[in-house]
Amino acid sequence: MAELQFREALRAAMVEEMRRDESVFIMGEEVAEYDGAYKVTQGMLEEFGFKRVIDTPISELGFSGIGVGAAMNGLRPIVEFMTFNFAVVGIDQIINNAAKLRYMSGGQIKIPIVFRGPNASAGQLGATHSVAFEALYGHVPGLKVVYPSEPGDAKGLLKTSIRDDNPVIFLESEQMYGLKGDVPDDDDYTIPFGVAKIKREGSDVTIVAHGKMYHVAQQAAKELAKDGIEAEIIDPRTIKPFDMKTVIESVKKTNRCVIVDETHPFCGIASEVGFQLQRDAFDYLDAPVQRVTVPDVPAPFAKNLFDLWLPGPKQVIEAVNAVTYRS
Amino acid sequence: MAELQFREALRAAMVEEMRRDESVFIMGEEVAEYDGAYKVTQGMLEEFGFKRVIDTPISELGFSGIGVGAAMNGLRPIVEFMTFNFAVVGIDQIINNAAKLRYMSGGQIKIPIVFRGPNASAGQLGATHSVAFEALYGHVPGLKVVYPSEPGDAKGLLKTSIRDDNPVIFLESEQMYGLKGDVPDDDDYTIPFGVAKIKREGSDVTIVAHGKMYHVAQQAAKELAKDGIEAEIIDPRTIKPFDMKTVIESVKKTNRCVIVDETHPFCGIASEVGFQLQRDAFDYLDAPVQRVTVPDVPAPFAKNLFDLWLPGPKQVIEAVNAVTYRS
Amino acid sequence: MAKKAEEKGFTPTGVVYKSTKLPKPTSKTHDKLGLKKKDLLNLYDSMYRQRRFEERAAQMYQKGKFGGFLHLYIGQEAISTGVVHALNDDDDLITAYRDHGFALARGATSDECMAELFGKATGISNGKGGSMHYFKLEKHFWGGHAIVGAHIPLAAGLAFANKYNDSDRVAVCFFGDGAVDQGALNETFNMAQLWKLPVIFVVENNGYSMGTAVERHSAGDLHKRGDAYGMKNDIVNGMDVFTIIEKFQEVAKDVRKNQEPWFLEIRTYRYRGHSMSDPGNYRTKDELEEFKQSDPIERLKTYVLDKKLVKQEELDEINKKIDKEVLDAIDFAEESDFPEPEALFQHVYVEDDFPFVK
Amino acid sequence: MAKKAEEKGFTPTGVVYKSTKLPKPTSKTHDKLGLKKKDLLNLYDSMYRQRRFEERAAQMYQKGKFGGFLHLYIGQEAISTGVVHALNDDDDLITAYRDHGFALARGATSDECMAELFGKATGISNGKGGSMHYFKLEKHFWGGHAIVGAHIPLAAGLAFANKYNDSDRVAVCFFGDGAVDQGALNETFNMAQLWKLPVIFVVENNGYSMGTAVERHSAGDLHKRGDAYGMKNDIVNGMDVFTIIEKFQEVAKDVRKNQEPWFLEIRTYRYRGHSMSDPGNYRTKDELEEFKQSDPIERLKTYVLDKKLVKQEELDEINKKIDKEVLDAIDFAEESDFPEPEALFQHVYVEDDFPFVK
Ligand SMILES: Cc1ncc(C[n+]2csc(CCOP(=O)(O)OP(=O)(O)O)c2C)c(N)n1
Ligand SMILES: Cc1ncc(C[n+]2csc(CCOP(=O)(O)OP(=O)(O)O)c2C)c(N)n1
Ligand SMILES: [Mg+2]
Ligand SMILES: [Mg+2]
Repeated sequence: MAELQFREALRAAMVEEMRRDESVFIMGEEVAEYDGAYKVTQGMLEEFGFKRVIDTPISELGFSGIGVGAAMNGLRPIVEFMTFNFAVVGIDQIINNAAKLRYMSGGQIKIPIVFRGPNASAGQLGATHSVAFEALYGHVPGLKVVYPSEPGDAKGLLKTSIRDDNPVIFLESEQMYGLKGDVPDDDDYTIPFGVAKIKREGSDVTIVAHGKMYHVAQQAAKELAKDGIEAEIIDPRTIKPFDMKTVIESVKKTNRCVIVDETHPFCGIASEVGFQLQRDAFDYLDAPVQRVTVPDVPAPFAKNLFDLWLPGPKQVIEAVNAVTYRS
Repeated sequence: MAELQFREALRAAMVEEMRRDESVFIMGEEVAEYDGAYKVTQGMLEEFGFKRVIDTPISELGFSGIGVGAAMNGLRPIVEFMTFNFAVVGIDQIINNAAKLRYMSGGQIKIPIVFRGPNASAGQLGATHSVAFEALYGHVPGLKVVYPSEPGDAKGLLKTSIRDDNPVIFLESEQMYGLKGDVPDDDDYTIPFGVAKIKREGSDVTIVAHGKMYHVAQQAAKELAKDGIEAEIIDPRTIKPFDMKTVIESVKKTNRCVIVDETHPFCGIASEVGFQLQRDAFDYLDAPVQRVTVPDVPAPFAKNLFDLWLPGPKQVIEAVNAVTYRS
Repeated sequence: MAKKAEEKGFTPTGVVYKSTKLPKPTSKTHDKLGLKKKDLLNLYDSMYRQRRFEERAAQMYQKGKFGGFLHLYIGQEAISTGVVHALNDDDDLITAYRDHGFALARGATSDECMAELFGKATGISNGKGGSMHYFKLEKHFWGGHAIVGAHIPLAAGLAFANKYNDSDRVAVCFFGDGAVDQGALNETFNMAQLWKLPVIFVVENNGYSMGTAVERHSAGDLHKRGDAYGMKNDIVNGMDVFTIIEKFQEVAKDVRKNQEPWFLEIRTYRYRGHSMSDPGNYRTKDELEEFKQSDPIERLKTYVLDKKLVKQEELDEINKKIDKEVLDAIDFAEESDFPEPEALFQHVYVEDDFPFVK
Repeated sequence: MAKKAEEKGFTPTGVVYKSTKLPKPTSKTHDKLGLKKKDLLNLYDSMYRQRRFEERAAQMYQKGKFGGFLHLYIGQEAISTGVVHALNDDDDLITAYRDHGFALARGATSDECMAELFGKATGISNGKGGSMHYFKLEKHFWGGHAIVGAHIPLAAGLAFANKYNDSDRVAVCFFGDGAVDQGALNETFNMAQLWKLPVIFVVENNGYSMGTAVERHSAGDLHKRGDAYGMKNDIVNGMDVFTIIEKFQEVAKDVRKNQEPWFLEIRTYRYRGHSMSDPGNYRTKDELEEFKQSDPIERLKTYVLDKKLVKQEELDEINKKIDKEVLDAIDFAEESDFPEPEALFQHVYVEDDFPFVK
């Protein structure tokens, strides 16, 4: 167990897997000579050379597709997007090719590929650079979607992703790359998909929160505890598959639920979790499920507006007050 | 009032608006000389000439962006996609440019553009040709999303879309182009966005269904009526804005709701409607809201599998049975 | 119907476009190309099988035996046949949705191809892909792709893996003239050239992208799209199987040796409409008739008969064999079972127990 | 750090790349270009404003006065300045995220530009866009676009509308060398040429896409991307404002008259890192110094002083005026209000009462 930054944990996962398996390689913009726009791939060119650590042109459609083709033909690519906002120009290769080719070929094709990079907002970068994409990718059958919130989970889940024989969307956060946490050294430390983790126990309300919003939930829970409200925080860790079982078990105990989610509200992650909860735990809900999301507007630049836009502990507390009828 | 096919109603809307306003034009693959892949634009080249009815190369990214640029600069483009499945290669122009430029420019830019074409499945066309995109576009702030189910609505809503000063995603169905219905002749027949229509009254259960699924709901309702169950069918007609008020009013009466939706289940339209219902009509629900959607898998080709994949009256009836506790 | 081109506007219309012009075929004889009698018979066999298969498929479609789209390759068979002859069996082929010809040329059976059209479990993609999505990986045939242009990066990816693994395999990617306008092509060309990938890009310029003549959708000669990247390129006659063989032997050799891409524009013609629903009003009968004069099957037939390399009876024998093979394939398809209902949830992921959302 | 290029692999690395080579500047003198003393002073004024504005902006950024990204245009000012001089005021300009220079050259005030960086309501985009998203429609400046390559089709769309409306306006689209690899460029080039749109596409080849030297990301000379479509194209020296003026006068005239696109590759250099966080390890100090020798501001200064067209004091006067203007702009920005909270929901749609989902 070592204390590592989030970016170091990701790097450890990749480096270990690349040592283990010659067919794993990484490509993306500035991943090699520049050592990564956010230094996730630092030193990897040095160790693995420019056959396996590849700088690409700004051609997301092209290199995503080359990745898919290489995966079909026996390799295990890791494709880094500088952010998932830029993957939008290449998204056809992900949702039409990576996600569907196995199905359309009647199971002949296998596409072991990981698309990874920063997701969601990273401060004042404006509307085109701030979108959280997990609802969009989660909507598409054929993909698995991961969004870890802590370095340890990041390492274990990225190793699982690289070893997985399906296309995996692995979402990170620019703002969390420096976050430190305990990370197992174990070369075979993998975390299974679809297993949520109860990261805080509590009996008064269930808060479901993933990625960056997990930390917002933790802050809110601390505040709430001062008030005598004990929140149970569940980090689903993977968006697809999504571990509803753990959420439902918790709600059976707390009878209340708030979902904190950086996707936009309409057809977002919170909608899905809330829908399933009312359907599958109807009789256990003492209050309607509430959601805390970014609003139904693009991300603004101005600091004051951005702070209003991004969910914070305050909104989570308000939502908890609503479900506990304290407001 | 005339009886027109769905495609004729769409054409009438476009032709009338093009006569009315010189700045309206249409472009897309095969819209001009070929008279439209599905004959929606038949005869329009003849009437308006090749300045205003424009065949494009297969360059969805390019011509979507040219449309957005032309709209910024004073025109009112109608961009036809041969299907919305092909718009995926051009989607960056829609979700990053069309949807966000007004916001990022602090309100300086206005983008009156309509992107229209067939959406969702059209029989055995395989996984890449069968996706329903309303959840994806609905998720993106800055867009309006329309998906009419009948020729009359199609005409009125398309006219509203063309006159709207925002980017509008207008979804149609290949399989409904031949469908006939009453269509007002009125040159100024517009239908406001965000106003659902109760298309069948009933007191036992509310069924929310749009686009092609609206017709499945009607079939199911007929069957259910034989059994003494009277379903109220609400066609939201526009996905964004979505008229939840009408849905909630209905549920206050029926206390039960089923959503029929051709998008995939995870973060689909049904998730959103169901989420909002439990949140805003919690005390009126006598049973959990149920959804009927395509499964969480890509569309298969084989006829028997496809028939299993696409929701039909049978699944709707089962869901109604569930919410009425008859199963 | 259409207005005059002189009127002010954008994509001009109403003009009779000469869609495509054939360059000269090779003047080399079969022996110069190393073709034995057996080879000539095989080439004929392959082309005739593709033709006959599709004629019958069209009949079955018109009878309503199966649904979906059906795009026929008829007229273009010299390309699939010549390429398969010129390349090694483990070179990787990938094409668009007009894919029956390539699958058959690469050794897929009429049975499995027909069964796929019928959506049967015995189909080449287990009934899950349909006409546009044939796949046969064991023959290094990678599909069957229906989003125009979207398989071009995949081809470069196949080549990337071949180079990464030090394999001697070459990847060949076919697409229509319409696909040339997709940005995917350019992004891929740039990387293929930068990274020196062993891939041959081939546009089958059959004069039309659906109803749009090539000069109405693409500015400049198609093969020149390679020039921008310094990619070697050329124009080839696609109605003559010898020409195809000659060119692909040469180009494949170069690619294999130098590990560098090529771009070929093959001029050809499709006799039928874009798909079964297309009446083809955008072209003249004369144009169609003119191209039929250079029919690749007739051309080979005339060659081998004129040169007395093969007897008429030998060709008749092949025809008979294939006619029966295709009729049997229809029976096979009709009698085969549909996929089991469970197949709906199979092949989405590699796992069979993926917890799908309900 | 990096491995040798001889090792087997894909994008080579570890080589000192000469990122870009300047073609010769024009030999024409100012009077041949029709430039009066007033014009020369204006050109100097414009370039110096851009330079000074950005130097101060960088200071403020480092002081933590505002957030987001900040990409400086320093070194490239001859381009924005020359183009604005050569074109009509109602010609339409659009560029990428390195956009301060163009906005200022087109007459945006230092106040509104600085306030935007600070995210204030008085900013050029009302504080909603930030550094990368400046817009000033009344000056026909269309932004400020941060998805690489995605504004290229928009430019063609602006030109499309100009042609549709029989306006005499020309659209000019600037983008970096990195954007040349986006398929959006090719799709747009094809349509612009087919439809004969009055648009000038301009790649500002400053040698690097972030840390990637141009020959490591693009195969072939950039301007050749126009050849594929038969689009007129050329290479231009971007460190000399006279050269820019000469070339754009000529090209704009041609485009206006013939209603046909052009593609120009302008060779230039950015002195600073890609953005504020970039230490620029991928290039040598020598290279940077070499380019600074051709600094566009110094060059113009030397020219006007050597030719005794302008006195040193006159230039000093301009410097002083602008130094103060920019300092005042900082005060203006600091003192301006943030947008009202309601602004969060404004400008998503044209309606103010859109029923947003909660
Ligand atoms: C991205 C995309 N846009 C549009 C279509 C619809 N479409 C299918 S084939 C086709 C024409 C393609 O013509 P070409 O590339 O010349 O191939 P050919 O049919 O001649 O073999 C079109 C427009 C599609 N499948 N994908
Ligand atoms: C589609 C997309 N991919 C990646 C990025 C991240 N990015 C922003 S600028 C840039 C480099 C662009 O370089 P160039 O086009 O040469 O312009 P310059 O910075 O030199 O002005 C990159 C990779 C982006 N904004 N959009
Ligand atoms: Mg074609
Ligand atoms: Mg650059």
